[in-house]
Amino acid sequence: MERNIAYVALFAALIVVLGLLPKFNLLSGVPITAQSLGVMLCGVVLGAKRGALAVLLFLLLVAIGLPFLAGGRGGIGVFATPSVGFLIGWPVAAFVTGLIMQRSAPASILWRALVASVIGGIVVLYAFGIPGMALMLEKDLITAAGFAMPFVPGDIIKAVAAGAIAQGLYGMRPRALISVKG
Amino acid sequence: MLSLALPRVSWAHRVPATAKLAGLLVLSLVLFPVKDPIILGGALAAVVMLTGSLGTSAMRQTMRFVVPLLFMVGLLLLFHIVFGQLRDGIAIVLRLLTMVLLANFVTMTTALSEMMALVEKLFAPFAKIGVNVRAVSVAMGLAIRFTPVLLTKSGLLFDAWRARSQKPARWRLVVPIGLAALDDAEQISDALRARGGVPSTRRSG
Amino acid sequence: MGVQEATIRSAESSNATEPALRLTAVSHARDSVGVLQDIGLSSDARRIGVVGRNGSGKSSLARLVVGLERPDAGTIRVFGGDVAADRAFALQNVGMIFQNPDQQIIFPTVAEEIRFGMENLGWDKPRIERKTADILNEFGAGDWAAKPVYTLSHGQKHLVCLLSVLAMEPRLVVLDEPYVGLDIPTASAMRRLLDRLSQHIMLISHDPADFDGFDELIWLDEGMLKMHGRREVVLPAFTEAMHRMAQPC
Amino acid sequence: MGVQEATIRSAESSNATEPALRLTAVSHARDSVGVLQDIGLSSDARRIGVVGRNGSGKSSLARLVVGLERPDAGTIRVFGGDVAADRAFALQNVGMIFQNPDQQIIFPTVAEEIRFGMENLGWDKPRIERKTADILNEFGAGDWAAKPVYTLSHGQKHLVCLLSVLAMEPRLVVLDEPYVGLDIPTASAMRRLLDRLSQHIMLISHDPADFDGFDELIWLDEGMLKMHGRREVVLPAFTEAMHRMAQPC
Ligand SMILES: Nc1ncnc2c1ncn2[C@@H]1O[C@H](COP(=O)(O)OP(=O)(O)OP(=O)(O)O)[C@@H](O)[C@H]1O
Ligand SMILES: Nc1ncnc2c1ncn2[C@@H]1O[C@H](COP(=O)(O)OP(=O)(O)OP(=O)(O)O)[C@@H](O)[C@H]1O
Ligand SMILES: O=C(O)CCCC[C@@H]1SC[C@@H]2NC(=O)N[C@@H]21
Ligand SMILES: [Mg+2]
Ligand SMILES: [Mg+2]
Repeated sequence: MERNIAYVALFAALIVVLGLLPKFNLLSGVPITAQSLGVMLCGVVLGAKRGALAVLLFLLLVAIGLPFLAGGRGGIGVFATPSVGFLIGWPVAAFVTGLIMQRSAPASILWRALVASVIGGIVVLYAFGIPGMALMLEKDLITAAGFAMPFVPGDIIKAVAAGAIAQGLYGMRPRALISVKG
Repeated sequence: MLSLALPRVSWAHRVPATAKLAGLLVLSLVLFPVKDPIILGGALAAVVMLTGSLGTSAMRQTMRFVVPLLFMVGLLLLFHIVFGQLRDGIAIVLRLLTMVLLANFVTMTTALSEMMALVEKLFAPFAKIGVNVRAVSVAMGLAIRFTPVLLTKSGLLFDAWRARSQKPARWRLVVPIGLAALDDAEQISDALRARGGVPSTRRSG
Repeated sequence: MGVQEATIRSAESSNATEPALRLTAVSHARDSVGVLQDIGLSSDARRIGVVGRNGSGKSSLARLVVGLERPDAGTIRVFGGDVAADRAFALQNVGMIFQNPDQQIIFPTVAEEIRFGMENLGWDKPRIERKTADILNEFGAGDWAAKPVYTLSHGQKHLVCLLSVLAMEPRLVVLDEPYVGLDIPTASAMRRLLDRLSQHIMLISHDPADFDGFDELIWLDEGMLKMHGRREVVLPAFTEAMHRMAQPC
Repeated sequence: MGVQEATIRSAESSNATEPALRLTAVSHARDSVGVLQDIGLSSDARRIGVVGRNGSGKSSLARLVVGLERPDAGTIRVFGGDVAADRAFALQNVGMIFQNPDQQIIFPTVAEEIRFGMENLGWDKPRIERKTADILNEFGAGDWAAKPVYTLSHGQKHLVCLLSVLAMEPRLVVLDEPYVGLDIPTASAMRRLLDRLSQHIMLISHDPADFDGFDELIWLDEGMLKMHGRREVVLPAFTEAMHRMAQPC
């Protein structure tokens, strides 16, 4: 129990720290940010349930007014911006990423984490993020999907990073990946 | 820990957090179907005045939050002008800014402790279906605690690297830092448990 | 002060005839590496020291005594209670100070840190507030309550750790190398503070001088109980063995 | 063994007439809190100790001496070189053992950890391999090369930290409380090991006994230089002051 709480809190803090890296503002008002790498890592390292809880904890801290989104933003206001779909999608993305990590065949850790991050942290996440932008900017889904295109290269790099980090952790200490042991 | 709440107490700080949040919810539902730029413009003006009533430091803090959005707003308007839908564009932009500013107003005028108390109240009903409210509040505290720890830990390993290398460390330290952080979480969970930790079932006594 | 005050009484309550510490055939492994083998001992001493080389299993023993882990084999009773199974009992009866205060302080301010354990004991709010103020005053830290922990010095953090455990009024306090890294005045202030405590104390240290005034000593060697008995007997044997080992061969 | 072997010579090369350590009006702040004020000293001693209370600035001084930070004011020269500006010079000439080995060890295996510094000095592979094997053998750890670091005990990790710095053959080794948490035989093995080193040594410790055989002592007090001079002079003054402070008032 305490161990789970500590891990969940640690990974929420990891997303906070990744928010200290610079972000890039885009036309859509949704920035390119390193924090979604944190979301992928939550799933990859902690697995589905704990990973999703870590992201939820992070969002809770943001919602009560801590300036933890990239660029020092926070408060309930952020849920009224075009980012809202992505923000709601984050815990789901972590969950799916973790689920794939736990269930995937014993291939190499690098590939499992990479595939899990692409499916959870990109495909599933965009399924929330694009409608969110469409809604907030009153655009159709196609236009909103267009707004999401600039994220793709960065998000693929993040998925590769998540894979490499998972591989590195596993290589140095196999039990560090709680998701793999189940 | 740094929060977005204003340090100074204003009139709005005395309004209970629940009332402010309820007001926010109601207004967002009311404004959502509105398309008339005049009404929306009026709403935005009202929210700006509301923020203004908190003083200049509140205005400055709000601007920091809004400026990145203004960049997007400008481009969005341009986009609509090109497609000949200026009226729609104006309505979208006004509604967005109104909602963001209003939510920001609530956050600024509610102390962190009040928000945390509210979170506990909001979670209380879920206790019956097994949500561990104590776990939520302890986890919030821990996450805030871990943030500087992560930075310090990283700093220490970067120092260890610099003490033996001229080349920048870059990604090579990511995994060692990760392991150090996991060890730290492990130790904290022991410390939690040694002092009662977080009961996994609800306490009866 | 004492357990009598505690409001929640555990099912398996402490037994007056039971010694403070009783281990029977305790063996334990971590990550499937054996760290303790077949430890059996019983002690009612108010001051118990634990000595042994690096990796001999001292910290592992401490974890078992405060019930952080359950031994793989054998039984551990502290004041007659099963500390691993009966956590409510353990909380009221044993407390532990870990070696590094930075790894055990959980909350951002001193008062929050001290309150946490008492909240877990289920005490009511006024009682917790009173106890927090009392214990800070008692140890000359009356104005610390609102202080952020990170502004405290290493020695001051050590004190906060100790107070937050003492506030829970345990009958046995386990300390894992509490003097390490403290300067001479701070270490001696900590030493005087521990001397004053009416509680049972189990202290882990590498420095023989830390056991002045102790009753008994436990000497661990590669996970086994090498010796247990009165300090006057065990300490000379231990230091002699250590210094013999320390000779260049 | 020695600097003569080093293949890369730095632009601002060491100057034979310069003392090992020279600080001129050094002041430094961390997070805008002053930690060192107006330190001026010069020393060519082969064994320099640093003493002072918790928080007096000992570790901060060490960081400046190995060039991890640049002082806010004043200058630091180690063997005549500017260690903060000229990192190549610093790497060849000064090495540091941090207090906690867990905060120093970067790589998963002992051999990787030891090789790292030499790779950064630009040595060729055969030379690195040879040196790694030699130094492990020399210190009785010939079979450690492939060991994962996390399976080592605290004392063993300390030794790995020391070896990975010694492998770089620095002229000055700075050690921040290296004996802390070590058992008696391990501490005395470490002590003998340090005694044997031909290098200059700067040692931080709270235990006066650790300075046996030292030449000079630096005593820091609240960030200021309280005293610097021969051990026979400074150490008695320091211990006397500490024990006076340690009296209950
Ligand atoms: N988490 C762990 N996983 C696996 N082995 C461990 C773990 N912690 C400790 N050990 C091993 O258990 C043994 C006993 O460790 P323990 O920490 O109890 O020793 P100790 O007597 O406290 O030593 P020290 O004086 O260095 O603190 C050691 O061999 C150690 O390597
Ligand atoms: N990263 C930091 N940021 C701000 N202040 C710091 C930092 N590190 C140390 N300090 C402060 O600098 C002062 C000197 O710290 P330093 O670590 O040099 O002391 P020390 O003599 O090594 O103490 P100890 O014996 O406890 O190791 C202390 O007051 C400390 O609080
Ligand atoms: O408002 C924010 O701070 C962030 C919202 C989410 C940004 C999303 S996450 C997926 C995609 N990739 C990015 O780099 N940014 C978006
Ligand atoms: Mg130990
Ligand atoms: Mg220090």
